[in-house]
Amino acid sequence: MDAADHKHPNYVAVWGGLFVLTVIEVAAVYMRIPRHLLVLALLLLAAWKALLVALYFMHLRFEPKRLALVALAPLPLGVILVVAVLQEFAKR
Amino acid sequence: MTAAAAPHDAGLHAGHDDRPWLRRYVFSTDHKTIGIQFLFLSLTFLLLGGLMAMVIRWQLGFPGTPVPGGSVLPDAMAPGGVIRPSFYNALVTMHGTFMIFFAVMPLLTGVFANYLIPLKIGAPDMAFPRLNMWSFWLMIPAGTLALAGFFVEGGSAASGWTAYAPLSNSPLYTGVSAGQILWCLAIIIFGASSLLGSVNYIATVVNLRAPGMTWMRLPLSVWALFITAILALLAVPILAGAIIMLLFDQVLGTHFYLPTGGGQPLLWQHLFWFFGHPEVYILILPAMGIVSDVIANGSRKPIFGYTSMVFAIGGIAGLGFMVWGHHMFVSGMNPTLGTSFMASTMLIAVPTSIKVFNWLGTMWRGNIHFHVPMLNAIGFLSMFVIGGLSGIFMAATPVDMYIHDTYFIVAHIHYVLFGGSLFAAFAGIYYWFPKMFGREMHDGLGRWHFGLTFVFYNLTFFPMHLLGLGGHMRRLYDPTQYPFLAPMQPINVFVSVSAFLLMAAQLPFVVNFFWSLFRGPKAPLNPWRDNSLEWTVPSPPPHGNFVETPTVYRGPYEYSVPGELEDFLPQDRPAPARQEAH
Amino acid sequence: MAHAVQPAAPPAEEGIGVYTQKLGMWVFLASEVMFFTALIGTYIILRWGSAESWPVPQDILNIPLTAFNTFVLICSSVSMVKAYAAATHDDQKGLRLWLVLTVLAGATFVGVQLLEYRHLIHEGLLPSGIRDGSALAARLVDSGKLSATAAGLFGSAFFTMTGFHGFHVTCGVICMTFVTIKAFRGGYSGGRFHGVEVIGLYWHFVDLVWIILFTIVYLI
Amino acid sequence: MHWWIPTNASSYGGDVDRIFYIILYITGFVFLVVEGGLLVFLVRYRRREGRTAAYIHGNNTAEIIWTTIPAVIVVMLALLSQKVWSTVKDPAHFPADAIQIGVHVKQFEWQFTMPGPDGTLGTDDDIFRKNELHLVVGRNYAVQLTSQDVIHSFFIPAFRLKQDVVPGMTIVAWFRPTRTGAFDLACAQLCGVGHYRMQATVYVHSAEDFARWQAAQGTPAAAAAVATDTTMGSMAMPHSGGTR
Repeated sequence: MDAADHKHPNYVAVWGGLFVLTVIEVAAVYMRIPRHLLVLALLLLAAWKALLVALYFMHLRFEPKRLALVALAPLPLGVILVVAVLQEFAKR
Repeated sequence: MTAAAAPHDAGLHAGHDDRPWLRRYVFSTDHKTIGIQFLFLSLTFLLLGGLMAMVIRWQLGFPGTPVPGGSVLPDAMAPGGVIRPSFYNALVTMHGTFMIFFAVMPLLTGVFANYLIPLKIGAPDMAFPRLNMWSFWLMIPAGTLALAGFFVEGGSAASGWTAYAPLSNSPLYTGVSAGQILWCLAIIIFGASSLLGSVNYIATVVNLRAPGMTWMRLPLSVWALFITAILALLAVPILAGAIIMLLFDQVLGTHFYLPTGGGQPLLWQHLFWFFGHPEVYILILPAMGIVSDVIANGSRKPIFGYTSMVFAIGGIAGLGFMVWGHHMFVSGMNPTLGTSFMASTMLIAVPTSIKVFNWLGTMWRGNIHFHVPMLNAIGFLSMFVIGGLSGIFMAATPVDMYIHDTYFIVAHIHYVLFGGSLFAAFAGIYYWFPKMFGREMHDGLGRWHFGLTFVFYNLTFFPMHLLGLGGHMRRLYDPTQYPFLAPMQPINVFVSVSAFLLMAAQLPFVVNFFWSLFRGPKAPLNPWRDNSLEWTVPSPPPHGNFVETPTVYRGPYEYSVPGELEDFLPQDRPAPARQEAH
Repeated sequence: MAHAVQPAAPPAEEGIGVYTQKLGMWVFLASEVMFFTALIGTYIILRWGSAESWPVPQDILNIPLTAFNTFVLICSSVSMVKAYAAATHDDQKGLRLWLVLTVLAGATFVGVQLLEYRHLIHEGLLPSGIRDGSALAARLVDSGKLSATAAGLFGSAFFTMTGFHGFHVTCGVICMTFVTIKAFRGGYSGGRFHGVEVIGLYWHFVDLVWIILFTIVYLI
Repeated sequence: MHWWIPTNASSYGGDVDRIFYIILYITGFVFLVVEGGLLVFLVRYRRREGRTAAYIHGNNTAEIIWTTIPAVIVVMLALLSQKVWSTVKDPAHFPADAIQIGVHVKQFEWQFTMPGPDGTLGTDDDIFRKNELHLVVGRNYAVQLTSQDVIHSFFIPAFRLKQDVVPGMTIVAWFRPTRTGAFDLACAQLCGVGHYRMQATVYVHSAEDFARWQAAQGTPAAAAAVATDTTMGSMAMPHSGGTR
């Protein structure tokens, strides 16, 4: 847990990545892309950005795997909730 | 690593205690003091909730007649002592709210998680003692706000503890406005308290275990409390989110659950039960953990199948997030979804039966000491079996179609929450009272309390199954209104009288508790000859718990080890001359 | 411990391998994920479950302004992580500079969001729906583009989700101000960087939530 | 005085009861085994001087057995339930020849719109009744449940049917009465102050009786007048008990 342990990736590069992805996202909205393709692309881009933040800014990449488990544990539950309830309302 | 990663109070160790009075007894950050504060708080709310139940039972047994002593109630609640329907609905709502959020949950997690986790894993205190203090002190405004509902215009929340929208959305439907808002605020603050507690319990168990206290050497009570904390951590925020939206529907005019504005009433039920079912396990898992400890101790035998007990707790918790729809079989939900929820619900019977059979296996060929905690643990086991089996009726969708929202459900939840959680809580209180207060409780009074409670408890709640099978709806102000229910009124009278006696049967406990608190004989270090670490420190343990961080050599259930002089082998005793048999 | 030669006591388990405050923050964030699941999930469910046609966000919201705000928040994340890097290198000057920038960026985000709210409310979008006779009502409802019901739901969900995110940013700015004050007093000198790292985790999480919210509420 | 499930009066009620009894026998057996075993252990292994408890940590075979048996039983129960469940609730299995009935509920009142002699709902000869539903024995009925305010629940104990009525949704439930007589219909979901008196009566007539009743109804206006008359009967009128 000493200073030697701290890995500092190139934060400015990550920032550049986030910036570019955001620009692509906003630009995509104003382009004529089929709706379902647009939604899929936007979700993927958002997931990519979120992953960049989690892995580099929040250092998940450099933490023990078990800590990543703490972070990931709630996600399947959220998916279960939303998918099940969507099924309910989509039927009507 | 324990000492290195110690909580904020660096250098905290037993023996030196120069905290001023206020920091010591009121705004204390000591997990033991906080645990005891939670004990008094939850027992107070337990009493309040119980009194409400008495009034409810009076109305059901003797509808339309004045409650004895009810003339003190204001006219808005009970003119001339006769309960108004609106007050009845408020009582039903607040009985559930108090019992679940302010009595049983703090009793099991607040008291036992706080008091036991650090002591049992060999830590000086919680990971975040100051947050822990806040966790307790947030409960005071939460409870006060909930209680305040009774004294505002329109009375307290009256849409059930489940607060089904849109009934709970608008004063148009219930006549309650401020009361419902206060209820929402109270539960949101309660959620914050629960969150602080959960973060603490999880971080403490993960990072503050003493050397040698491996995961598979944790007492099952700690395992259960740990997994409960995870459940609360992930489930309570969903409730907070749902209630915030409910609150906004009332005060900001949003339309989340209001069909007139395009909202979805069933959305509330999904969110509520997505929290609500894990909540049920939050209320029962710690009880299972406590009972596991007590049964192994009382039987003087290692717990049967420790590993599968741990996995069963985990399995119940995991399944708990996938079964919420079984509360909504008749809600108008998609029938296909209902089928999947029935399947997942049925599966819960598997880990549950593992636990029950393993407890029986623990007693098998034991040397059973019927001390008072053990009696209560046996009470838990026998009653939980009934509660568990009656659950299968509800899991079967066609049968649920008939018994849903009837007294069968009421019987089931009370078999699980009273027969289960409360008997376990009593077992825990009797078991750890000597450690908490340094004095022993009176044995005879304890036996009377258990015996009377066990008898009247069954006389109160078992007939409710019959009422439910007769079709008796729950939350019904006056059952004699219905031609098909009126013939069953004698059962209602019987249940009510039993309930009053059940309440009276708690008197020995109250007397015992307070008498022992001040006059009980001095408790020895380890009255139950238990292996766990809390019994190696003085009763009550000093601030900082352990003078020297203990080292753990074995699991907590090494009773009757062949070749040992005594029938127990504490976790921190260096290994005996011979190798551990495994 | 004369008996330590016995094999019965293995070395202490290392816990999870991170210090307790960091673990605590991660556990807390797991809970926050569930909280935002409730809100974002509700939005998704109401939108897909809604019988009426849902408003196109661009018709109501100011996308370029919010894109700028997103940029500000991303910048604040970088400055935060820079502050943390400075703290681990015991670079006090850098730490203070980056923390101040982070607080400013956070405050800017909240400020812009408040301006956006003021504008939207002025236009006629309220948590309870679209105000009758407002500019927005004239543009959308009266011209038959949108039913008032769907617009009402949109207002409910929009203000609740972004409002709770804004509340989290505000809490972050307040905490960060305290951290900054402590940094100026030398509270993080000599390799004491835990406080900065832990608040940083919260800050990045709030940024992460915004990335999701921005996509779901403003873009899709 | 009945202390048990009321006698069944619907086509699928018998199936529901059958599953109930199967579960009752299984759980009753398990109950006896577990509680009996517990009692035997408590007596047999009670503390005695000189006895030492066995030093056993578990038994994998035993645990596998008592994991598998409940698993098999519950899977069986789930399969058994599934069939009845889809018969009752799955719209794909609703009988095609069902007579449609409109059920609109609002706080503390059931409003039934029954088709008149032409047999179709939504025509001029519809018969409207409050808190009173008239059916012919042996016919299939589909009730279209709608609510004006909050969630109520359509519960006919004798039919073993319960279905919540949710505002903003039209939920259809079906049943076929198999016995004539008057049956209680109750609201099973807390719906406000008057929840306890939100009751109605279901009259199941023989075909001849029903024809006679229907003929007596005449115009909807006349029906309203008759409704007041019939509801005065002791079956459907709420007692004036409770608070005064």
